[in-house]
Amino acid sequence: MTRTGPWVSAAIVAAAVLLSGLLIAVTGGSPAAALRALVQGSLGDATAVSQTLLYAAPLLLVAAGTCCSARSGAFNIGQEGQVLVGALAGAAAGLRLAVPGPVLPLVVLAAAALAAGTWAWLSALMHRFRGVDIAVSTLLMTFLAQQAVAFAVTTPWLLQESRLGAAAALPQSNKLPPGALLGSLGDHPGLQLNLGLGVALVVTLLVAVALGRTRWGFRLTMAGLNPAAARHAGIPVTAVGGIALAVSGALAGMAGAVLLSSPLGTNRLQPDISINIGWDGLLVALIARNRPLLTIPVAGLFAVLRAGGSFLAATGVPPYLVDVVKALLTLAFVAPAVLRRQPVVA
Amino acid sequence: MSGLAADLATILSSGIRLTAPLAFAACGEYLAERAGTLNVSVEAMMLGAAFGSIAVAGLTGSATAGLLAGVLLGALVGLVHGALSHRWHVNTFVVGLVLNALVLGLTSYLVTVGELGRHQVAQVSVPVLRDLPVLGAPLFVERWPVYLLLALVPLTWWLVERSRWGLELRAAGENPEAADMTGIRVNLRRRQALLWCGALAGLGGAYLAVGEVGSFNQNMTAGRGYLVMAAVIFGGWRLGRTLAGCAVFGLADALRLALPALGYTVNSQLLVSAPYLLALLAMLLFTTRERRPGALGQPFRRTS
Amino acid sequence: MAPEPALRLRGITKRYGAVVACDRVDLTVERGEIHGLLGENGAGKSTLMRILLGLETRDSGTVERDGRAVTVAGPRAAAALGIGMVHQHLSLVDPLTVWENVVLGDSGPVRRAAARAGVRAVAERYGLTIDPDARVGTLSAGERQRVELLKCLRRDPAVLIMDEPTSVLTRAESAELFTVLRRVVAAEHRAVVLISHKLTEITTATDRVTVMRAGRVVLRRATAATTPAELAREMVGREVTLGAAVGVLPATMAPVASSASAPAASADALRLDGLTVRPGLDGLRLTVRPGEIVGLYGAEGSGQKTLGDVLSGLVVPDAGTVEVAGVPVDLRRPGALLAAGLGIVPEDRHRTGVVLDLSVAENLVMTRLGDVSGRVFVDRPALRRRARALADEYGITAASLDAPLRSLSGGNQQRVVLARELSGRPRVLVAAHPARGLDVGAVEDLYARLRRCADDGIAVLVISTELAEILTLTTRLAVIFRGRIVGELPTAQAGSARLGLLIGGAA
Amino acid sequence: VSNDETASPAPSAAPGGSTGTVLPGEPDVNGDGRVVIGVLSPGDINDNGYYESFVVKAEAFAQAQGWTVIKRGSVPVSEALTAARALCRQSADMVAIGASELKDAIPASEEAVCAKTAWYVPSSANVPQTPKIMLSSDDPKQSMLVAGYAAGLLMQSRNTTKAGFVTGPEADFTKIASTAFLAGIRELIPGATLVTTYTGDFDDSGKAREATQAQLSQGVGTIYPYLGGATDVATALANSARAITLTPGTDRCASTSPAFDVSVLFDPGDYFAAALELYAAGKLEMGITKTWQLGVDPYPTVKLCKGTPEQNARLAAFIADIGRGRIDPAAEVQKLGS
Ligand SMILES: Nc1ncnc2c1ncn2[C@@H]1O[C@H](COP(=O)(O)OP(=O)(O)OP(=O)(O)O)[C@@H](O)[C@H]1O
Ligand SMILES: Nc1ncnc2c1ncn2[C@@H]1O[C@H](COP(=O)(O)OP(=O)(O)OP(=O)(O)O)[C@@H](O)[C@H]1O
Ligand SMILES: [Mg+2]
Ligand SMILES: [Mg+2]
Repeated sequence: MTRTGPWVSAAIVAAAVLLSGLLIAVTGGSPAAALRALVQGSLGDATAVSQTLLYAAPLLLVAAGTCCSARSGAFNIGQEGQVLVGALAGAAAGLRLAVPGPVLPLVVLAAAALAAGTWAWLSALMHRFRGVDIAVSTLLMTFLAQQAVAFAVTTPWLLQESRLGAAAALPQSNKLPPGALLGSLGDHPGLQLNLGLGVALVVTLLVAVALGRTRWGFRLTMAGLNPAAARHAGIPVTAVGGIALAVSGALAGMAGAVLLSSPLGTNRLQPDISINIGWDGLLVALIARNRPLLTIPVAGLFAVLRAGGSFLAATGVPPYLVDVVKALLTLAFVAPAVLRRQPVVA
Repeated sequence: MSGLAADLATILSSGIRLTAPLAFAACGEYLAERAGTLNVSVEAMMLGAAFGSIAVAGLTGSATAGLLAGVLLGALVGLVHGALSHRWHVNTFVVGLVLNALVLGLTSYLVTVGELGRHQVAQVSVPVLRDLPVLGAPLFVERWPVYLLLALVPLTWWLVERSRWGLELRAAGENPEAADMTGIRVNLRRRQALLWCGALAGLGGAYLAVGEVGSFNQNMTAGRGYLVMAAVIFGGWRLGRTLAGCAVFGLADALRLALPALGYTVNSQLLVSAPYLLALLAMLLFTTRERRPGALGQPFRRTS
Repeated sequence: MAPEPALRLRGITKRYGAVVACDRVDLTVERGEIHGLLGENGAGKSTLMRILLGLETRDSGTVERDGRAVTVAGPRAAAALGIGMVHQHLSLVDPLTVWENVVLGDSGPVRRAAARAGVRAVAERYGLTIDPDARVGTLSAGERQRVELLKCLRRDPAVLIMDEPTSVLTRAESAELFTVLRRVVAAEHRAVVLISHKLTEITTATDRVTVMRAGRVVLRRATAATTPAELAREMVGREVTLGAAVGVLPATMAPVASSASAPAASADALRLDGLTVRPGLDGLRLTVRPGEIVGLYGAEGSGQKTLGDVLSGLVVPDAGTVEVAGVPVDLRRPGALLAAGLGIVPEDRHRTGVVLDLSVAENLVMTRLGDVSGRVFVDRPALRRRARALADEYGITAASLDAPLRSLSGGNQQRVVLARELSGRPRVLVAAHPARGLDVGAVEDLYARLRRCADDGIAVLVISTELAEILTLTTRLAVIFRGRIVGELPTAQAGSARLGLLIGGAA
Repeated sequence: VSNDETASPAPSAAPGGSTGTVLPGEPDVNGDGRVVIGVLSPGDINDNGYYESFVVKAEAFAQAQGWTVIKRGSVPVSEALTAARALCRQSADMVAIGASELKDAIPASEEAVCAKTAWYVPSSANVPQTPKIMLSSDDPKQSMLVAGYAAGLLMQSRNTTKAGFVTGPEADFTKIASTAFLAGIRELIPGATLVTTYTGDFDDSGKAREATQAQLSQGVGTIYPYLGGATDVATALANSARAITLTPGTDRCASTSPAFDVSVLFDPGDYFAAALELYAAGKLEMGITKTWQLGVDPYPTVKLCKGTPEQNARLAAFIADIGRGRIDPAAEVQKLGS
């Protein structure tokens, strides 16, 4: 298996690429042009690169958080909802709090992290007191989060956009003032780097160090691998798991705040502001096998697919097909990583 | 008075139509979960089948052929999911989520390629019984596939609780290592369970398309797969309660959609969240009585 | 012409990377014999049997059943060939009922009534009473073993393999098992392969023995023609002080006195008072003084497991106190016992003693992380140094200290636990079934270490179902029955009659 | 205290057309020798309705001119900006936005990458004017009021007073549409009632169908399926109960399965086609708002599919009154307390 591994990987990626190309060709497009567009749109020039990096930032935050929870044995799959809750709280803070200038973006970030962390922690509480499965409750709470955001942006006394005269307000909040947003990282011609990326990288490195080098990380890993042995060794397992889950939620929430600030979006709270970043971030962590440093390249790959896919759609390839291509490529990149490990039991 | 009876009949028949797709799929998801797969791709199974059923109905001119095609397509998704997660050991959540995205993209694209048209299976109307007050119309005037539930629910129950296959499924879901020692091909059983799940979820999706609605539109299952997962949780991994969960969700939706017509208004976000809230509440209240498979969601690989 | 042997293995070889688990093993098992298979930890016994069951693929060699070469694709194929196995780690599914477990692995439709009746019939034939409708999860260790045996016997195997079947059984249960096995070979002419570390069992129960060392067969002989001493020597490859090895001494022999026969009159190091956990413990009282080795003896299911869980910090008692060195311990705080100076070698080390997926080094330091880290960061070099020192001191053999603990054999895993718990210089050491699964050499070493602990002034509590172990090691023993202490006496005065009464709860 | 940037809306740029600018080189604004029209739509561009019509008209016109059209449907609102930038980088000469939900793409028009691009933005809601874009707006209250009036005409002839309105999410614009529709019916039948059901999703046909069914069971004689992908399913059901049906935006009087009684035309494609004609002629100005007046311009309008001459006349008169300003839709809606 070990020797055939690379070949199998290559074969699978090739198959996915071929299949995608075939699909595009069948719909009358040019696979070569599509591939060019995919690369062009994600890495082609400074603008493309900045798109990619802008996508990478929230993905990275979600994935880094997921590493914490997964390592502690709390399988969080509600990141999508946590991103939304973070965005909701961030938007509320950004629009409603009167905090002096430079502090405001930090307040937005903190509010998002706090709210989403608490939201995720609820699942830990349900697990602690009623034995409710964490994967299941975090998943269910995602749907609640979606409805909560929908409610907030369609309710005038909450966050619904103010009406311009008689026109209808869309289901979204007002734009956040520039003072509430994470700013740009310097001014490079063509290269738009949001501070969000810096936050994401720093957080990911911190998580990597925390998990790999600190007592906290060691205890968390132990609690995840064998709760009984960990308890014996003096680790308050449920508390450690709860904190890891809350951290995971908080980082997903920060991803929500980063999306709110990101030049990719509209700087408003919208029901679909999470653009599947939560789900994709979970995939990133799973593919990186919960190793924070590995999430960096994997998140990069996902970001490339997103930015390239968005550009590809603009070349006339039907956007749904772009989603299909993305899904196929994701499968291709997931499968070999696992194939390489062990012989398979039927 | 007859007004009330008529209102009840309306809500009830609407409830049955909204429940049926969930119930079919829930039988499948229940079985897959008893075998140890927390199957997220049930949404993909339903959606793919909904599309396939209308497309094949259009090609063959037979809505029944469409229904069958839906079942096969659902099973195909199950086959792919099984191969990836229980043969090649790709994380089952990853597979599920990616399959959902894949099928959503593919069907959304294919629906733009050609005109699919309207196709619907025949309606059954049982003489005499249909004239019963309140229950008559809801129970005895329906598209015929609904009545398949009468066979498939007991069959699913029998398969899980009484058949050798089901015994081995349960062993695979509870303690795969022990099952393996005993000579049960754990991953094979799990793949087979996913096939059954796919077929039934496919039937649910196909029923939605060629049974109830008569046409396909983009993302027409709109998250029903996740609702089905919630139903299994709500049911505490018991078939009877899972189906009761589906009925609660279906009736709640029926009520929500009927209430404005009856002169009431309710917050729509709250009602859309209701099934998920209910599932959470059920878990909070009945956790001790649930029968969660011991190895749910855990991959099996032989180690010494 | 002599009848073909029931089972003949020739030149079986199995490698795991650099480790040769089985090295050209030949083994012949005749019909109508109980064949003992012995070997130190990691000798390759389980691997050999897994190959026989088709759970593992061999690298080379042949398997013959009744003289025909066969390939075994898996447990089902093995069953079809008449090979059945009772596993070291039980292969039962807890939420299923007894009869469901028993028919698991059959084929054809499930006939409930017939299956239940079948279970009852087999149970009756061998005198293994069990309720076919009971959920396996609710059964005791002995009962589970019975189910496992039933499951195997119902398939009518010609060859029955038992991998350490008695390690969790009481003497009475073991005796019952051997009665059944004797019948199986004598009356029904089956072949039995018995793997055990208990030499007395091997010498009394088997007809022939094969001894393995480091993957090779080193001795093949009729049991009558060998002695425990020879077997022990062949297994370990050196002379073993037989007096120290459990299962070698007849239970009536006088114990080897501990050197610290008169413990200092200092305060109790461990005081358990009124410990109550429902169900399990019922107002248990026990004290251990520094330098003393106290044995807690009782049949399986008398509450030792619960006591172990309490002392591991896994269960918070409903009532009662634990005092270490005179200071009450707040049992709700995780790790409080550890901090108070109580080390424990738990009964089920896979569950509570080790983290199989962490490295050997990490397992060696995990309870004393503070010693190898600052306030925030873990000092990896220090961790490695400490682990290396402990591994050397306790003779832990591992390919690498960075390898996952999972890759170690059972005996070495046990050593890791002991090394770690003693490295904290505890005041009290609790050892539950410490010799379980260890080979003779390892047991000798273990007992020596426990005695040294006592000499160093540590209070040692040994929890065991092995009378020989208790008699060999302890200076004082307490008998537990239904969650409470029903009698305490100096080991020297422990006559078997009196003990028998105590164990039965009569005294 | 509030940080809301838009809390007190700035007055939009001067109406009329005097401040507009024509981009050099129209229609090949970026001068690369070919004309590329990029269209972004928030909805399903194969919905047989609102979103599809926008694209269809553009495509037909562009093909006749030998232009290239890049169309992209189902653009998530939060990806509007990115999608627009991508279009500019595909050297689109014009970026057209299918509906005002995607208004957040507009900032891209100020960016360097879109410097040589014309912008067409329909704005039924909350879109401020900028010099870089051409706004095309109508007042949904007008068409919904008239839709109600047309429904009222048919309801009078059938003697029903209960109407139903089935739509997706409960949002400001669906609420306003429903209220204006009722106001229109009340112009003719003061005691009329309207049941509004929000299914939560424009495209969930299963739910749309059940909502329609519930309304029909309550004796509703008119169904307005103000939906997207689920329109046809709801309409077909209403047809089977012989209820009066209306279209959400396009002219589908020719359709028989399902069949519509009233076509409510506020088809963004019609506005867009008109703008494209100007563009082809090099006369489309940026920085202006074109407001489409019911009763003045050919669109928006409302049409009875099988109206009697008398009904048609009354509808025409009502439309004309709005055009002349004799009826103020906002005020009519106000009466119901929107
Ligand atoms: N489709 C069916 N056909 C016949 N009986 C059914 C069917 N579904 C459920 N039942 C009956 O309803 C009961 C409830 O089923 P469910 O699977 O929820 O749990 P259960 O069998 O009651 O569990 P347990 O008996 O282990 O507590 C079953 O015992 C079964 O007898
Ligand atoms: N899957 C595996 N991967 C790597 N090494 C293995 C594996 N299984 C067994 N081994 C190694 O093979 C050797 C034999 O192991 P085995 O379990 O057969 O020993 P054993 O004789 O049963 O010992 P014990 O008495 O402790 O049960 C050991 O060194 C063990 O570490
Ligand atoms: Mg072994
Ligand atoms: Mg050009």
